[in-house]
Amino acid sequence: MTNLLVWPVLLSLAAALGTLIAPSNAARIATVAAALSLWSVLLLLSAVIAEGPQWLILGGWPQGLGIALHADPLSALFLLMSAAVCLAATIFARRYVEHSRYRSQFWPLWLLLQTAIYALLLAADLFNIYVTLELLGLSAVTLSALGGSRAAVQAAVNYLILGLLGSLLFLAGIALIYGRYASLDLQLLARVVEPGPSLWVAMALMTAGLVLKSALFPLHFWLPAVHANAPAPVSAVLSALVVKVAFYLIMRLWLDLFNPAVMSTAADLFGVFGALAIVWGSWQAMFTARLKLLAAYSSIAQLGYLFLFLSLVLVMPEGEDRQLLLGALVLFALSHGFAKSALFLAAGTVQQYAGHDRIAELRGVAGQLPLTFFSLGLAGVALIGLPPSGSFLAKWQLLSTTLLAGQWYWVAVVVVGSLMACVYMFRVLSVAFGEEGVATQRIHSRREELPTLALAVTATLILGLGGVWVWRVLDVGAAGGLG
Amino acid sequence: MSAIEILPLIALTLVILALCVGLWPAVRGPTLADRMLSVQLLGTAGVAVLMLLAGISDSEALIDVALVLALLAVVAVAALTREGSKHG
Amino acid sequence: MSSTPLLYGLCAVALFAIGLLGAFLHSGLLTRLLAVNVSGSGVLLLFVVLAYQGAGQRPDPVPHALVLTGLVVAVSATALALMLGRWLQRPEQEPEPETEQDQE
Amino acid sequence: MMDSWLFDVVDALLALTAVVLAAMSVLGSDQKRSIVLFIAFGLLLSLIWARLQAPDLALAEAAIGAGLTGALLLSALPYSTAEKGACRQQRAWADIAFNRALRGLAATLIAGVAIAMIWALDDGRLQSVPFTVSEQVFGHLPHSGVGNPVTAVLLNFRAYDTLLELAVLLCVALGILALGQPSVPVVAPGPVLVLLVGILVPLLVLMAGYLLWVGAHAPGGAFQGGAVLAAAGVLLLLSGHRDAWLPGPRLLAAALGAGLFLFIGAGAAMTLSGAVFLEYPEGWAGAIILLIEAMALLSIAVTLVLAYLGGPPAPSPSPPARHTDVEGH
Amino acid sequence: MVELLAGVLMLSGAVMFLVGSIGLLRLPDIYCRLHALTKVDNLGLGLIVAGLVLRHSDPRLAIKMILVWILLLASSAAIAHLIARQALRRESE
Repeated sequence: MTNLLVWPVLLSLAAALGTLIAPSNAARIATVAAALSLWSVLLLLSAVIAEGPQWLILGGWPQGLGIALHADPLSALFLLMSAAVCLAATIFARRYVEHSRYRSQFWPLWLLLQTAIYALLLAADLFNIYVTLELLGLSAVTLSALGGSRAAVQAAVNYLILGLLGSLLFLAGIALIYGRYASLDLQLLARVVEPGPSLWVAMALMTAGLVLKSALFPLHFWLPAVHANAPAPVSAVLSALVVKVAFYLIMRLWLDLFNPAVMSTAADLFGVFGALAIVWGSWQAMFTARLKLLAAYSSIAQLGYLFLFLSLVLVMPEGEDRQLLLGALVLFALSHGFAKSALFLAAGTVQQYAGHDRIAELRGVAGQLPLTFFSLGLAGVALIGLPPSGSFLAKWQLLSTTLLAGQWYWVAVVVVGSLMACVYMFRVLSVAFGEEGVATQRIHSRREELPTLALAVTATLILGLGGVWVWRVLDVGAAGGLG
Repeated sequence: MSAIEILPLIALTLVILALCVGLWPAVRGPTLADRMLSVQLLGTAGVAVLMLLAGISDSEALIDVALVLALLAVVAVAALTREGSKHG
Repeated sequence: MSSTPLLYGLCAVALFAIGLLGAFLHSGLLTRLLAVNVSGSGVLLLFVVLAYQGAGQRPDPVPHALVLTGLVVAVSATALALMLGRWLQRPEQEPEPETEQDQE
Repeated sequence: MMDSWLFDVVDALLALTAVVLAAMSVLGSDQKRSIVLFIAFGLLLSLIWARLQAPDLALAEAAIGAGLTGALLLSALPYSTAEKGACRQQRAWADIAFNRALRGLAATLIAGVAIAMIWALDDGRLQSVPFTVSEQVFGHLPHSGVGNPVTAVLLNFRAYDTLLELAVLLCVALGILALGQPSVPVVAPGPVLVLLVGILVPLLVLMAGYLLWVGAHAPGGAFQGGAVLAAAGVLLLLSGHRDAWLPGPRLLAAALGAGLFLFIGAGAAMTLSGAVFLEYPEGWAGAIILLIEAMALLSIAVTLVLAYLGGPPAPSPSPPARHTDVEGH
Repeated sequence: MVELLAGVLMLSGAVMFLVGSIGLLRLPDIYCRLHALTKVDNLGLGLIVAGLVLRHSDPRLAIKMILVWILLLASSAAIAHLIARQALRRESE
């Protein structure tokens, strides 16, 4: 029992209140809170590495009565990514929203979004997950509407309705589970669930709700408009974290709670739709006209990889191979989180600088924003999956696993997807590094490009070189899980 | 059970029946006033249902619910008349 | 054994399905919102039915608390959606609030 | 008498009417009718909660579902009439056919989901479950500081959910403050409405306080009280007060954050002495819960009034007297 | 005996409601309906409250129930006025 588990949530929530009361210092409060959250997550991670999974039952009540929080290596790694991305995006946002008319509401909402992300990753109680999902959804919707354009608000409305439907499906699943097992605590439930109509239907409903929220093809249709029209730091967090947190939940539930009822057909469905998402998302990204839309479509494709990974992990027997592939999955998710947020921040800088983000008209911009485009290139390396990025290691693991199993069709999908990613990334870079220059609109501050660079470097170099560490951390909890 | 004891229950059933019948104008209309009248009946009948339920199951809390319903039904109807007039 | 849970259980599932269907069939914000709310009421009713232990027995308080939370969440989400809907309905002539270009 | 067949008739009537109302409200195309039917549906639901022995919920639904949501939806009506025209576009034949097929598919799928849910519910409660939360709640109720089990769950056992729920409310309030524009009433209120409001508002405020206080040991609590208080605000708005007594931005922010602030403060205070977050000191739980609830009530009420208003309150509130003289025609 | 009287009061109250809602369907115009409805409703609820008060001798509950009735009397009169006003305005246009 350690209160360390609530710190990330509490810090963000308290900071949200602080920014509400003291709007003039909001940016500073938010930065400090994000840094402190990162620090507390690091402490938590080290506790997890040293002592194994951490538990806390709030209010000091017995298990099942109080709400449990839980951190194991899997959630701790996702927390670390979230905290790091949030810190970078917060620093970036300071300049970005400085003159926005919404800034006095932006900061509390921004911190509420972080609260929701941390709370969701720590939750170990089904209904608590529902509440955090709603907080996540509503804060994300409001923030994306702050883009302020008609397109942004329209997209936000669609996002809201679909998000509500997703949560409802999830809640209906909770009702079925509570009706049968009379508990909401994930650990207690994992001990008693057994295959049967209740579990199957609950599984289907909850997964459907989460799939809608994590924008798996063909339920991705709401995503591009939202991510492309939100303010850039918001897009970064939406793409890198919000969607992925929903994926994390699917993974968590299928690996732990639903484990006794997993059928290979269901798992294969994830794989098939994941593969379709890879191809379709990359295809759209290759031909879209705007940089932020490109990033959004690329997210759909990258989420496809995650589902492909998951489907393979699910059907594997327990053992070292499964652990290896699970590590690859996590590594891929982390690299994508860093790379995609870098890409969106870079797009935001470009948009502010050039006044638009139409790719065809960005000729020569790279010359004036070298640092941003360097970051963009690095992020591209990770998105394509070239060495030395973290996603290269992950894809490598994926390929070797599928090849050994003789599943050449997955190999084909991964190769084609990577080639398409090459095309869409180089399309941007080749235009931007072109000859003609555009008129400089304003003097640019290098400082606001630094968070972007930091994220891109993390995705490509740190995760690439330190990828082994991810596997090692995950091994700590290999025996653990929820059961 | 005695015939006397069942009288409140019969009353409850009748009020609910009245409530269901009284909903028809809300469905049919044609004017907003018809629909509002129907909602108004629903509010009053709802209060009656709550009171009878409170009496039958000896639950004081349901009288509080009736009180809140009596207070709040006004809000909906008042909003209806006000908003309806925006178009009228 | 009374048929109360059975009746309301069926009612709950029916409401859930009707709401889902409505949300799919409609394209207008207001009607979709109503549909989502109906669907949500169905799920909440399901919880209350699960809490019901029969006449004279005290019901399980946990689902009641969950439903209360769900109700408040539903009304807040509805409020947010209506506000955004009203935003979209505003006449265009007001200075386009804030595209990212003028955030410099 | 509790299991007379007449109760079955009552249940059947209530359940059937609820389904019919919902279907007509959701599947109809006349928006005004849909809203009225939805209000009726909310009223009916509150009766159903009462019938299912959930008076806490009946209270909340009577306040929120029957009163506030209806008013909220109605306040949105002016725009939705225009919306209808936008959807009616010329469509190609193939498009229509595709749409039909899609709709049929969706209807089948949803019917399948409904049947699957009934199949799953038919499973019933697992008999071998070694623990049920319900027993735990009643077992620990004496230590919770309150006598009403629902309040105990909401503000003590599962207080963290409620904390996050207040965050949800704050999030919505912030969205409304950022993007909303207050709606201005078009028609002036008549003298009867003004009189009614004059009587009802004090009663509603009283009722809110009563619900807050009674929530400790009987059905009631912050949410129900907050919704009732918000109804008072909505009535004020309806009768021409443009700000519903909402304070200026600074105080407004404070009121919105008050519930969360106290919650976090009370929850974290004891961690200094080694307790777990949200663990209340022995003997103080009742008082702390009441205090948190009072602040939460305020935050909830302010958020709901903001939602009805649709935007930040106008900076210079005009006295309602100005409106009454428009009334002549 | 008191029980029986209470039951009969409640029953007649319920019948009043039924009459009211049938009137809502059958009466020719909105003003008639309005008039009938409010009268019948209030009377019906009054009878039911009277029956309940007779059955439960607890004075606190009795006061509460009578309070609900008075409140409903006042608000339904006001609402009737609002609805009539709304209907009038609709007609005059």
